[in-house]
Amino acid sequence: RAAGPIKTAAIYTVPVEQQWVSRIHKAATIAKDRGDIEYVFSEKVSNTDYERVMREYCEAGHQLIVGEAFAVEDAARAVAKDYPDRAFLIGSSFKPDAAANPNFAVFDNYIQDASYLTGIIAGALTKSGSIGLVGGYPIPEVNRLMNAFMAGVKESRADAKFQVAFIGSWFDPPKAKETALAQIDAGADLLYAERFGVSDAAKEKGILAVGNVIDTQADYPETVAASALWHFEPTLDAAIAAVKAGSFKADDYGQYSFMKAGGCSIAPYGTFDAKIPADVKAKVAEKEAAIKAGTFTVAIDDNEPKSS
Amino acid sequence: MVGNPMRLEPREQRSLAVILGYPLVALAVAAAFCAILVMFSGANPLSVFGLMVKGALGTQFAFLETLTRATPLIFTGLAAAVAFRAKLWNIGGEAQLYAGAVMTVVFGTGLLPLPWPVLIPVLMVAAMLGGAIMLSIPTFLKTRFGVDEVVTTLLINFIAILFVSMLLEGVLKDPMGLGWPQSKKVIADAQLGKLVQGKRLHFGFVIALLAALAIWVIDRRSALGYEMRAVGHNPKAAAFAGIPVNRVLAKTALLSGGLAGLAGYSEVAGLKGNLTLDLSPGFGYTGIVVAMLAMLHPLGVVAAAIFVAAVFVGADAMSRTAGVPSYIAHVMVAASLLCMVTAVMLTRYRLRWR
Amino acid sequence: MDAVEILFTASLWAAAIRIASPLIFATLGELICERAGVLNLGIEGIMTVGAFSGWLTVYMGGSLWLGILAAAVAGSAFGLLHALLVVPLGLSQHVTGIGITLLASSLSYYVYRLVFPEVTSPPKIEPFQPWNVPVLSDIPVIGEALFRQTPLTYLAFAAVLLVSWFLYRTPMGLAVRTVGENPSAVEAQGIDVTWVRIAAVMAGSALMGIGGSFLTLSAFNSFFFDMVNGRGWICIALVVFGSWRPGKALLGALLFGLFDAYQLRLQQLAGGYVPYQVFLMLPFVLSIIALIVMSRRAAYPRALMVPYRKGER
Amino acid sequence: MSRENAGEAEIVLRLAGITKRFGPLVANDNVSLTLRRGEIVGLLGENGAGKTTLMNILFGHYVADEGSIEVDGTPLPAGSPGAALAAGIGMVHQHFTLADNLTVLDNIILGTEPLLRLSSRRNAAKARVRELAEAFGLAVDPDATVSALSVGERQRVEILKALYREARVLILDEPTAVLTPQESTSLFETLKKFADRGLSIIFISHKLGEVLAACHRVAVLRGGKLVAERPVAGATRADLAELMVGRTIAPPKAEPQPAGPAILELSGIAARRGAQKLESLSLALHGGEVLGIAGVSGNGQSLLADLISGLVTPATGTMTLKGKVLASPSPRQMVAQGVARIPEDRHAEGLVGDMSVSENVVSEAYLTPAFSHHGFIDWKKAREFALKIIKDYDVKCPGPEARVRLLSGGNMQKLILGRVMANDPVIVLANQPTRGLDVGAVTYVHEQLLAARKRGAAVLLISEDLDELLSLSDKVAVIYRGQLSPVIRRADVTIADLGLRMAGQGFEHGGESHAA
Ligand SMILES: Nc1ncnc2c1ncn2[C@@H]1O[C@H](COP(=O)(O)OP(=O)(O)OP(=O)(O)O)[C@@H](O)[C@H]1O
Ligand SMILES: Nc1ncnc2c1ncn2[C@@H]1O[C@H](COP(=O)(O)OP(=O)(O)OP(=O)(O)O)[C@@H](O)[C@H]1O
Ligand SMILES: [Mg+2]
Ligand SMILES: [Mg+2]
Repeated sequence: RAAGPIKTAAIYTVPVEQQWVSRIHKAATIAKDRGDIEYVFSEKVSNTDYERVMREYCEAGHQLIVGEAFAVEDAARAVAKDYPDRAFLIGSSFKPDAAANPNFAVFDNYIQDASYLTGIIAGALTKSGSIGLVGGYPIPEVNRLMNAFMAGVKESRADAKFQVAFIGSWFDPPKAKETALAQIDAGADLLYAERFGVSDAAKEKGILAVGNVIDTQADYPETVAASALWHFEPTLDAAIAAVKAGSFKADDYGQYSFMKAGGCSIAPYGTFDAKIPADVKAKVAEKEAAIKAGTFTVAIDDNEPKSS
Repeated sequence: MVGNPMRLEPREQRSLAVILGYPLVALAVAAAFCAILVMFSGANPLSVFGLMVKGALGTQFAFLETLTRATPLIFTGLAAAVAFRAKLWNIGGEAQLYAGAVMTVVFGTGLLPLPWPVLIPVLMVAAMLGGAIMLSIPTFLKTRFGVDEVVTTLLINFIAILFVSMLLEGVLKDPMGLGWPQSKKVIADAQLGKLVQGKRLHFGFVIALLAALAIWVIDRRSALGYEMRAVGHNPKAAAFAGIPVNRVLAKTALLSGGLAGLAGYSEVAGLKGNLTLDLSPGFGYTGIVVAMLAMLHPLGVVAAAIFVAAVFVGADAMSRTAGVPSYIAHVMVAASLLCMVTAVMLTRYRLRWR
Repeated sequence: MDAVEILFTASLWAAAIRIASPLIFATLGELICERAGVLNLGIEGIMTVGAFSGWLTVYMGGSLWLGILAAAVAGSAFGLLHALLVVPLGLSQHVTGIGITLLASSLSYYVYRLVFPEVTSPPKIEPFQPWNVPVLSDIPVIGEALFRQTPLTYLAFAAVLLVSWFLYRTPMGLAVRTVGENPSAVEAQGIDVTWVRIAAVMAGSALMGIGGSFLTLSAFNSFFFDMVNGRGWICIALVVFGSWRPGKALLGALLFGLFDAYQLRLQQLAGGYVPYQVFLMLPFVLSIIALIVMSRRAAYPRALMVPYRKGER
Repeated sequence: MSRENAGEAEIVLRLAGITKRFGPLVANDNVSLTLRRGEIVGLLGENGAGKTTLMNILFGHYVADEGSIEVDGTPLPAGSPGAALAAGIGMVHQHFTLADNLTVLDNIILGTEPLLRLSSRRNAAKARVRELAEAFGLAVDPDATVSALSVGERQRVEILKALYREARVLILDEPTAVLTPQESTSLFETLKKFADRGLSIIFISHKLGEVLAACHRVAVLRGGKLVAERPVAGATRADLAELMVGRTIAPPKAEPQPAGPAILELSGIAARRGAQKLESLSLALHGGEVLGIAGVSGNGQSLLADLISGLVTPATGTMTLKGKVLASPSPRQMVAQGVARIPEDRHAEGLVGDMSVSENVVSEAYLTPAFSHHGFIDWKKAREFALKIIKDYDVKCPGPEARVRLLSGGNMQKLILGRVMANDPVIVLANQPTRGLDVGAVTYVHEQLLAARKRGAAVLLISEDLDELLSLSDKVAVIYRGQLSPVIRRADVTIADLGLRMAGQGFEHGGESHAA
């Protein structure tokens, strides 16, 4: 029912460089360039201000509100209730509630499939069998991927040991780097780079790293062996189509992040194409096919991972 | 060596023109500064001022949002004002706020199944106690060992937030929160009602106003207020006159920490419902600024808090309407703050050149 | 490896020194300001501005050393603002400092976003690389810990010597020390209190700027929001810990770096049974304990935070 | 240079038509003054007459609203201490301008070298400081930290600062207010040496005896105006006092009266605080009697005063007040028991400068039913009380709301007197009660102490001013290194004997006096 580009506003609690948000921002920018949406955003909005900003955008006439309601779930749903003719596509760990909020759909970065595959590669590439993981905070969005990654590692290296550390900040690359260096000291020869800074430590010490959410191999051609990528485009495009069709409802868009929906993928091997053994690549391809075919499911485990 | 060509002279009397004029000039200077910045982003700098006023006060929604954001600042501003009166340099409002919030969720999420007329006062006292204990530690270290409280309160802010993080991933974690580091919601009886149906402004604002009034009375009329001022101005003379300096500092800490703790209570019970790690975007620090802007006057704190909140809310809304990076809001807050404290000073002193 | 063995690894000490380096610069900067009687709570923002301007200069094609210079200049510009407000105008040092922190950091973010409106991953520069001091870097353990650092770390150590020399050996240093003890004594000797304080705050803030730039030019290679992450506040504590002396402040910074490097390693050992927050708290808790231990001997600059208005008693 | 021909020496300094206003107040009103080579001029005036202001203008701390200054015939730029120093003017301020945590040498060489030099020439400077100290008898260790020095030594450092810069005009603002008699004597010897070598000196003091002894000429300020200038020769104290105040002042006399019962008894007291200590000290204060404690400062007087003020609890020994033993005395308790306490330092301990007169007068009594109910203070009553004190004690101030900081020293002291005398105290503890006060104010304080004595109160007077001590006391004791001499009746005291005792003769450890 909407003619022309959909007025879309996104509200992020972190700057758009942050990995997670950068994927949403990228998808939105693409949709904007395509002419599907008009796109504005506010970044680094504190949770205290989140509801106000949502309402300001609604008042300003935006039809599609994209955001993340992780710590402001109730408030976000309350806003949706007050603006029943707008579409809300909100990052959330909870499920949609069609009865209460028919216009409130949720998504999340369910890219455990890809993480699992990178784990398989990591397990094959580690020599010491000791792998370091550095995260910001142990929240479900982080834990889920770490756990899938660790499960993948076990697939190819059953005796692997993990060192898990959280630095208590999203934005302290020097600290993430120091933490990674400490893990290398303790024997890690492969790092799972949830934060910026980890790959730098790996590069400096000449060991390997596995990326997460975004692809940074171009910056670390000798270091980043594989990455699990999140693609927000399927999620956003589905929402745009629904809004255009006037059929937007309280769906769970989380499925659009799954591998079979094209919401995640393992990054091209690039510089590591030759370095990863063929049998490993074959195994990854096989699992990938199984995941896409629905014959294999990667478990979703949101619990805080522990060192072993 | 060149001499300093500028002198300040106290004004004997202050005309209304001076009292109103300087702050207005200050605001204009801050707005002009931000207009220049806005120009670089390609937006129309002249629209800035109007958009800001509209964003902060222009609609009922905007005005109520401003008051909502001012509420915690009144508490933390009062906390700083009370402490600074006694020259207890409490920079730890942030930690005390979180301590109050922790107490609120410890007792308010079902542990005490009391009806609201009982539960709310109990939670307020608990929150005050939390904040008070938080400030009592550095105060004790100051009076007992002479450890500088600026530094300890500052450091405790970090410890407190990490401690809260630990609680939120441990005992206080909401089992229904799907793993997110957040507490359970406080029960309905613990929640503060909204002042306006469907808006965010809550009864915490009224409590804040009452608190300001109470502090004003304490400051002006009570023996404790007198003691705190005397200790702040000259602890040696106070001790000589028989005022128990350390005990007064301890009481000051209880009061100041308690007020900051109330900020935590009011944010949880009035606004957020539960405790998360980002409950406060620096309310503790901003409270210091609010207090100084108010020249430590309890009623002035209310005005200063609303002013600071209005600048932020207005500038933030302006950034969206004008399409400039939202960081301009904090720039505007900082610029108007610095201009405003200068203006307030100039209403009391005259600049003389020679 | 157990908790004790870690203490004897060269990499622990190397990390401690790395972590300490930005703190050394900024602590020295705060120390100079406080020695002149001015508390500079703007430190957190000034470090941010230093981190940003230094990095931006290099990103725009400047050399790394030009980046350092830019960080110093930007830092001292905000120092000048702070000084103008608190010295001749005598405004509250707390408020102005917090205001400066807010202004400097939000202005950095604003400019960053103006310059990089459309980035999805942070732009990078080529940062300082470790420079192995010939011969010395080959000494076992010590060589690896001390002499395989980036040039900025060596500069940090040199800065300690320079600041000590400045404070204790030069006439201007004497004026700075005196102005923080008793401004009337400075005025009575024919030196203008205002200028000495302004100069000291500018110089100190330049060092803070350099400290910030360490984060983007040496410790890392891109600029992040909030990346200073409380380091400035820690420096305020380190100044007190160091009893306002450069040598002891260096010791404090190294100790803090050691705590931090050590807790990072302990975190790996504890195997997730102890909450990670406990380790993150460790440096702060130990700082407070150290302050209690040191408290008896601390000799404050007597005129710290006391505004000086000529002709007023 | 001798007194007689000083009048013909060339003019070194000329102040012409100096006027300085602080708001409505005219602190200096068209003051003109000249100073010749080798001359010592005494500048006299009541508290607040404008002496310090005039000197601050001369030295460049303040800028005069009108008038000009010439040194050796060259105009001196206004408002620049640097220029004043360069022109050869040195100033020893009323409140010392030393940095306590730095060394003597640091304090002296500050500002004497170009600021941007890479290294300071400390060794040469140290040698020269030693040389100067030797030449003028100003012994002090250049490497000592100022905080470790006695008041007299600090004074020497201040003078050395001026000499190091080769000052030719030296201003001393109340240099003897805090000095012991011995230190004052040695200061005057030094000043004489200066004058003989051609330095010119302006000397400000409220102690008229000193002025008569040390100066060639006096200039008198009253209400900011220069009201008299005359040679000292032939003048008496009474003459000078009358010039200052504009009326004759009769020193109060103590009427003989019988001593009452003992009110406060200390027995076997030992206490310690920092470097100060008291050892097995016993004394009794009787009603209707003034007991004077003499002694070189730093021998335990302040500790004794703090003990009776309730600030210090004795380690051993007992304090018995009105027959009851005090277990752990506190200031509040002492006040409640009727002890009136006049502190040594009115600025630091006596009053809260930034609070109003009303607030200050109730600082000891704000919790009593007279001023408060249920933890709230009745400010109306406090104000009435303040007004009463202002009236009864003739305190010159704008009103009960005025900040105490704005009062002159004499008026501060009157305010304290009013506060502590309000409830007919049984004991009056007066610790250096007239330090820095002008003659009029000194007389007033003395009258009040004697009035208390007459009412039957016991007065403990601690003073370094032997004239004051001997004119007021009924009995005298000397304190030395924490020990108290036997109490002697005033009639049996000789000045010489007192001096010897103050130097330690007759005490257990004997030997030299130590002015710590
Ligand atoms: N900075 C100032 N601001 C306002 N008024 C001042 C200031 N300094 C001095 N005055 C006023 O000038 C008058 C003269 O003060 P001054 O210090 O010169 O007196 P004085 O003669 O030195 O007194 P004393 O004998 O007590 O030292 C005072 O009564 C006071 O009211
Ligand atoms: N900031 C000020 N504003 C107004 N008047 C002042 C100020 N500072 C000092 N004065 C005035 O200057 C005069 C001298 O001050 P000062 O402190 O020297 O007092 P004083 O009479 O010398 O007392 P004391 O002998 O105890 O030092 C006082 O009369 C006081 O009123
Ligand atoms: Mg004077
Ligand atoms: Mg005086």
